[in-house]
Amino acid sequence: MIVLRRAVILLVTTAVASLVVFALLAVLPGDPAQVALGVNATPELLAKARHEFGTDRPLPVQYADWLGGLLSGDLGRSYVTGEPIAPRLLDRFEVTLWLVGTAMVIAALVAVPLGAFAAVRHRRTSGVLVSAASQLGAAVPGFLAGILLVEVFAVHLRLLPSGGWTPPNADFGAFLRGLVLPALSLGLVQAAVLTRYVRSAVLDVLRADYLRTARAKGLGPVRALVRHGLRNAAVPVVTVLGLQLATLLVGAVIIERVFVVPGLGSLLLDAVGTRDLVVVQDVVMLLVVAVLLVNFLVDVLYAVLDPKLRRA
Amino acid sequence: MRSLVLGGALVGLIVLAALLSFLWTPYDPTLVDAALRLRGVDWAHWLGTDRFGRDVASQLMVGARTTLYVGLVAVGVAALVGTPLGLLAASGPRWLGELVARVNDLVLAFPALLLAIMLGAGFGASTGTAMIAIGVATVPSFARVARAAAMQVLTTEYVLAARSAGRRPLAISVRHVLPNVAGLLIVQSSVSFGIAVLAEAALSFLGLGTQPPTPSWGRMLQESQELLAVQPRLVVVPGVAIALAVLGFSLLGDGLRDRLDPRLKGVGDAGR
Amino acid sequence: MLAVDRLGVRAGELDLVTEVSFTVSAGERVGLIGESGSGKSLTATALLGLLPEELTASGSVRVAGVEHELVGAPERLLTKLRGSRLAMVFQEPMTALNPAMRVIDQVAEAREVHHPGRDRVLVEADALRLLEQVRLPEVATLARAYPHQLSGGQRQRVLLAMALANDPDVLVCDEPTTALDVTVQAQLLELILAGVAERGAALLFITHDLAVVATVCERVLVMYGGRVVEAGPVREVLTEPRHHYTRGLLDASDLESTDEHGRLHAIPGTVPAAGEFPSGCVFRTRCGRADEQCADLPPWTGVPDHGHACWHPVGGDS
Amino acid sequence: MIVAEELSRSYRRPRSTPFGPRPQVRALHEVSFEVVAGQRFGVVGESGSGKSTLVRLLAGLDSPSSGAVRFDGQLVSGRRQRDLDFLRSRLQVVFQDPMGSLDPRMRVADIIAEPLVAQRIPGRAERVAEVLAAVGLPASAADRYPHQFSGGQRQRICLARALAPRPQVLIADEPVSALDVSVRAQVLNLLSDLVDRYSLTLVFVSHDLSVVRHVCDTVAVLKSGQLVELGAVEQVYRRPRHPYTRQLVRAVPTLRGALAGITAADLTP
Amino acid sequence: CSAGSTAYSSPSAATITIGFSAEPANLDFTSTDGAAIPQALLYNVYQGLVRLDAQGKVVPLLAKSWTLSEDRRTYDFQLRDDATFTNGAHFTAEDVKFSINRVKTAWTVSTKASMDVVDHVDAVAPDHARVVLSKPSNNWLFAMAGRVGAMFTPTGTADLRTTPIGTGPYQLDRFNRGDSLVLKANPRYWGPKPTFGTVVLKYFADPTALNNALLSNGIDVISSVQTPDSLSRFETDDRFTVVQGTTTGEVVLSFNNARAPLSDKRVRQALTYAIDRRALLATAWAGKGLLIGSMVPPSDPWYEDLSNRYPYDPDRARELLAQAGQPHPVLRLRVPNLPYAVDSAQVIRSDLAKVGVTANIEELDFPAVWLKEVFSGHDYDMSIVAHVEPHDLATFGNPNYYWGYRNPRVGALLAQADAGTPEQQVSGLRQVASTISEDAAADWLFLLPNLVVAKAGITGLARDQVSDSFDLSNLGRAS
Ligand SMILES: Nc1ncnc2c1ncn2[C@@H]1O[C@H](COP(=O)(O)OP(=O)(O)OP(=O)(O)O)[C@@H](O)[C@H]1O
Ligand SMILES: Nc1ncnc2c1ncn2[C@@H]1O[C@H](COP(=O)(O)OP(=O)(O)OP(=O)(O)O)[C@@H](O)[C@H]1O
Ligand SMILES: [Mg+2]
Ligand SMILES: [Mg+2]
Repeated sequence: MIVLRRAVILLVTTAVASLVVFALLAVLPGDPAQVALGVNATPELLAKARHEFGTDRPLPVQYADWLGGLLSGDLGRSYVTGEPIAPRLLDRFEVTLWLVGTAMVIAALVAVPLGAFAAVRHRRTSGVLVSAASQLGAAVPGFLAGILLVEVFAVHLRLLPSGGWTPPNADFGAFLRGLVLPALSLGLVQAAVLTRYVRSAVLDVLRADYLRTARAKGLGPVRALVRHGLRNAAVPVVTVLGLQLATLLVGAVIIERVFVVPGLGSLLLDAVGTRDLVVVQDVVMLLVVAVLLVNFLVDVLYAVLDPKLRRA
Repeated sequence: MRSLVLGGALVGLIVLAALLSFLWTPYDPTLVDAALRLRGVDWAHWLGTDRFGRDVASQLMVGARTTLYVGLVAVGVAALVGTPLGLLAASGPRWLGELVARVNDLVLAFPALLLAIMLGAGFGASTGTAMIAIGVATVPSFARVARAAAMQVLTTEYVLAARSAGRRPLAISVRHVLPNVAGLLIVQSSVSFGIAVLAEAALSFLGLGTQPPTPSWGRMLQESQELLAVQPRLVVVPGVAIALAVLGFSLLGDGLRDRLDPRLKGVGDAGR
Repeated sequence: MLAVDRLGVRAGELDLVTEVSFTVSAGERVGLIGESGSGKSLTATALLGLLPEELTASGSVRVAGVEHELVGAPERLLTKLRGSRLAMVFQEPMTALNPAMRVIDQVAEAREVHHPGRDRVLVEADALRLLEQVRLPEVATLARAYPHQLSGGQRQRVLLAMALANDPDVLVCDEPTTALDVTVQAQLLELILAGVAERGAALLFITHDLAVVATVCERVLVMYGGRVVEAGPVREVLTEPRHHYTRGLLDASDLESTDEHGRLHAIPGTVPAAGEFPSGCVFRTRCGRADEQCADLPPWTGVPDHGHACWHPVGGDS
Repeated sequence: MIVAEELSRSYRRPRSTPFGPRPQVRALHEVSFEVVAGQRFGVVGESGSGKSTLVRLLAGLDSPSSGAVRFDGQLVSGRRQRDLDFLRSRLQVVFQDPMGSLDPRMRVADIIAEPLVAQRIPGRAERVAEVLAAVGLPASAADRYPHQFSGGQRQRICLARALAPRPQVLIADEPVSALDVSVRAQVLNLLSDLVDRYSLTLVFVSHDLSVVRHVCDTVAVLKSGQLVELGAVEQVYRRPRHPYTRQLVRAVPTLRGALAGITAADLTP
Repeated sequence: CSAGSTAYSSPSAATITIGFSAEPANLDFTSTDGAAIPQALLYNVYQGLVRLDAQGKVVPLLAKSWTLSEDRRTYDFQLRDDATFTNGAHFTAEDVKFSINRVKTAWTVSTKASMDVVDHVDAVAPDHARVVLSKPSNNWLFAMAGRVGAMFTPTGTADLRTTPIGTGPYQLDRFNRGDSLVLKANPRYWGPKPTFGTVVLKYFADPTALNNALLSNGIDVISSVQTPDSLSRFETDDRFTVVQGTTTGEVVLSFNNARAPLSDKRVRQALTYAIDRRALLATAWAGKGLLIGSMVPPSDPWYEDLSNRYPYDPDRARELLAQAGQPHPVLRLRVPNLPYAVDSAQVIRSDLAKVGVTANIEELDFPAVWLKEVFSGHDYDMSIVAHVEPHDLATFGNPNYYWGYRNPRVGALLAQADAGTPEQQVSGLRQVASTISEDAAADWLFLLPNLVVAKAGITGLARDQVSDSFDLSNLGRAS
């Protein structure tokens, strides 16, 4: 029932989102035909192009056409390339997923131990230093981190490429090398943010009665924290992770640009620039669905982590 | 406490710089002078000049204005829209709560950046469009925090007591719920403020924010990005300013949270 | 079995518990009573070395058969002793159990910690047996439940099962029944008593309910303002209290005796906040009998386990 | 004065299985009784037996699933909040948790004045001073915040607030359960005094039969939402008829009993 | 997955990677505007009958030679007989006929207009094509050297957006959208084999990323440095060679001649006096580039240095404004959101402020909004755009063009120049250039420089960029 309800909510939200997206794009000034044809496009040519694109039809028809396509799995054709959008969208999405996924893994790998450390040592200098560093790290704009990383590791040390993307199946080594810097720029800033949440979650857990119970059983402080604390601390942390993941899916644009990564964000930016409206609509829908899915996953994870939320 | 002081000092410094810039800046921050371009740090130009020969220190001061302005308006609007929405969702009928939650989901899922791009493409990128995009994106976090906190307050016995005293729902919202969620909302504001500063910088970096010649820290970064190797100062100065502003707001938020935590407050002056 | 000498707990400059001394021998049941804020829980947690990190303990706590002094003992030693020789049941059944772990696993863990490497099946069987011992109803299903699926009384039983898991020599119960209904409380008290009797354990039972302490314990310590103000056999202390605080508590808890206006006897005033107790006799600000002499710290009269600290004891000087 | 007619209230719990029905909890089931003016009516029962639910229904803070509540012949149940003004001024409630029922961000004076403000009763300042004095709090208390008081003092503030609009009926939901024995005595004394002085009708809810016995003249015993016994308090206490009541009476440890040799085993059935 | 590339795979001797800033939207320049497609494909994949040489002169390509009739209307082209399309089709006069006619029928971009003058095409013999114009036109032959002159085969136009089929030295290997375009040598190519078997054209939306790619060894050549301030990094590093030349890109401060107050010549002149173009060039383009003063780059034979027609003279500017009765005009400077335009706009705003003119900068989303508002809608006072197309001087003869410039004399001169002999063309266009300069029809801020940076040892890079193409065929590596 809950799954069903969720699915219905997901569907309705997506439908509303599609309408919102379409409406917003409809009022976006700029004519795709004119952009495609460029300067000195004659009225006849423009009309021809509009007809070809289908942008001369009434908006409801266009919307119905697009939505109908979506429902039958047809994402339409790009105005600019004339090609079907779906394969390209998936390619770009894959790139973004790699990037964001790696960044989140980096963030979690850095933040969980550091945050726990800062919480356990919150009265000692080392703990205070870690939390101060995380405060500072969270304040650095991601793109600045990206620019600096490129300057150091690519331009000066020439250890890693300054940008570009190689698909993993083409050359895995090159893929990894290309992934390091953008994933780090995204991941480190997120790690700093996450560290603060992990710290406060672990601090809460450290004060919890059940941790004292665990200690009273004869568990050492570290063992008690690991066996009883972390799982409970995970609930608020998962919320933040979910939010971060959602934000990054959408927000990796700048990093994609700094590192010339052909992800979803740069596709979106280009498509808006060229008024490739169907592509824009599809990208946004994909993002909306992805974000809603992430939320859904977070809910599922909650239930896994917190038996109180498991209603079975 | 320490974070309150440190955060307050940082934010205060920025506010001061912004206020002072209305009255005085070392130079006109928009005055282009080819003869002065890319001057290093000296007595005349404390932070040197940029590609256009404009005084960096003056730009920094006026840029603080933009930063604060965007933050204030975006967060202010988000708080003004999000808070009543959250309160309504908490105290109103169930379907309303559900609706607000779903709309929240939607706004969260809708790329704020896209909104900025579209607004920029549609109405011309400006501080205003950046502000709206950031503000809209910030509404859900306020609505959510307000709703969760209000739901908690509404289950307390003092709300029950107020009802039995004869208070109407609206009066309860205003007299009991709002004051008791205000602390959290203030913290939320300061956190959002930091996020807004970063967002404005990012949008300006993409050319979707503040328009020239108005200085903005993000724009300063963007305009001098290519000079990182040649004149790192031009990147470092606005970069550090942004980081300090965000840090300041987040410290202030932490400090306020501690300050407004009744548990911490209670210990100090209990029993008198 | 347990010997506590001049135990103190400080928060920075503030004395929260001062010079608490008592002993509990094997099989003995000692109660610790006092109003809220008198320092009972701090004393108990200090025994196990589980004070929050901002507090520091001083003085001496010794357990029979352990060379080392427990106050300031290395964490490793304490870890070894906790759960095996010293066990504790906490007040709040709602929060004292890990919400994300099945009940049986939490009980099993208590055994596993001190019997590492035992067969998982055996450990679970032990845990089930323990849960049966504390008479958890429908053990077969409830053992696999999560804490939130249990009632308060059931949770408290689980906590007791965990505390009894390794047949501790010393069991400390910090208000284990305060949050429970009277009927459930009665059952739980019986279980605790049965548990310690079976194991010959020393019991330190903390409560603010005089009736409960009278039901459970043989000896009692009365605490106020972080100090033990009176100690002795239950019957004696609760029938012929020497300290005016004990007297006040007794009168106030008796709902059947009233004064001439049909009013209950109440101790005037309220318990001061930590650090605001007066110097000298801690009770003198609320004591009808207080005079200038009470500004000096009253000496302990009697033996450590039986005596009082009052300049003007009830029923004249001893 | 107050009449409960076959009061029932059930709550819906969230579903436990994905497609199953939403289970209903019968918090109160067909409870009927009458409280006459001047009576001290006690309600006892274990945790979850429906005591607080009953209080909310009597005070018109919640609507019954079925049945009715009448106050002085007027229907309380099923009315809209704004039509309950007649009740608000004449019936007041004191809640269990003395901290939780005080808004931490309001000054004591504002807290006490709240019913006066809500019901537009004039002469606030004087009335606040009056009731503060009546519950034995200094006038200076008015400017302070709840967290600056001890538990017993907070319960006095709650009492002051309840008394402010000069009610005829006072409902107290476990007013001393959260307090120490010593403070409990103070508050119970005060409550008795006030009931006498203002000739209040008292509905007193508690899980502790001995407290009810001390305060009330009539007692109703609730178990799992049902009224299992109703009668004069002494009679119920001494000769409980329902097995549950018997169990309840028996399980209460008493000092006298303990000293007389009653052990823990004797308390349990 | 196909979004990806060979980027950064170890550069082999037979491969060269060149960084560009603008990515083609697709590969069909017959239906999609923009410089990126011909830049990649013209002369490399597609070839025309003629081409522009390094000096901008029209020289033979698929045509071995040609003759022009007395009345300057009939061109007879002798075609190569050894050229083949990459789909195997042989290049013949039929293809010439097909291609030129196709411009009229199938092309949708504006440049197709340059074929309007063609009356008809005859395939006289497989190696002989005749083109008859409806009136004499010098511009036509010039246009034939550009994208409209590209030769297609009827069997090779099925999917121009993804599958270009031409006769050039290279053919498409892969197009990794968002990343790169990979060309490989055409095995059937009629001409000399290019040095590099594979050319990767890699696209960087961000100019700094483009620089970094070369600095970090990710690419071999930067086709055009967009951040001239960073050029010093390459100039001082002997790992790199820097080529500096000219382009056909005039950065123009356009005036809306059709609307007050800029319809007043004095106001336009005043603005032109008020702007310190030397300083502007120094600020906006690090001093690289050339001050030109009119719409003609030095690679055109009719080039004259007119940059001193309106020297920087703020006093004169104020005077003129006063004379025009517009001492403090407020103008909308609506510029595309492109770095050069925004940078220049800031300098101009500052310069104009000094003479009492308020210029309010508005950044418009480029191309969509700029095209709609400024270019088509003529809703602006001033704008800044680089006009990169060759021979775009002619736009001043079009009164409907967005400058709103109407001068019948200019129209007449342009027509005569088109129809006349080469000498007449040169003198006619010189007059046009000086007339519009005199009229201050716009303010020609500067000519974009051609700034190419390559790894040391890479040869064959054109100094001046004279055509739409980035010619890959001459690239080599010094051994
Ligand atoms: N971590 C701490 N820091 C400072 N003061 C503390 C701390 N913990 C407890 N106290 C103070 O020490 C005093 C004794 O606390 P304790 O918890 O031992 O009381 P208690 O007798 O157990 O009361 P209760 O019956 O309410 O549990 C109280 O006044 C309390 O405020
Ligand atoms: N809002 C609610 N939603 C669902 N169930 C509820 C709600 N309020 C009370 N209940 C359930 O109704 C039953 C009676 O609750 P009520 O609070 O009236 O009991 P009580 O006798 O006051 O208990 P306590 O002594 O713990 O306060 C309990 O099982 C409780 O879980
Ligand atoms: Mg305690
Ligand atoms: Mg209740």
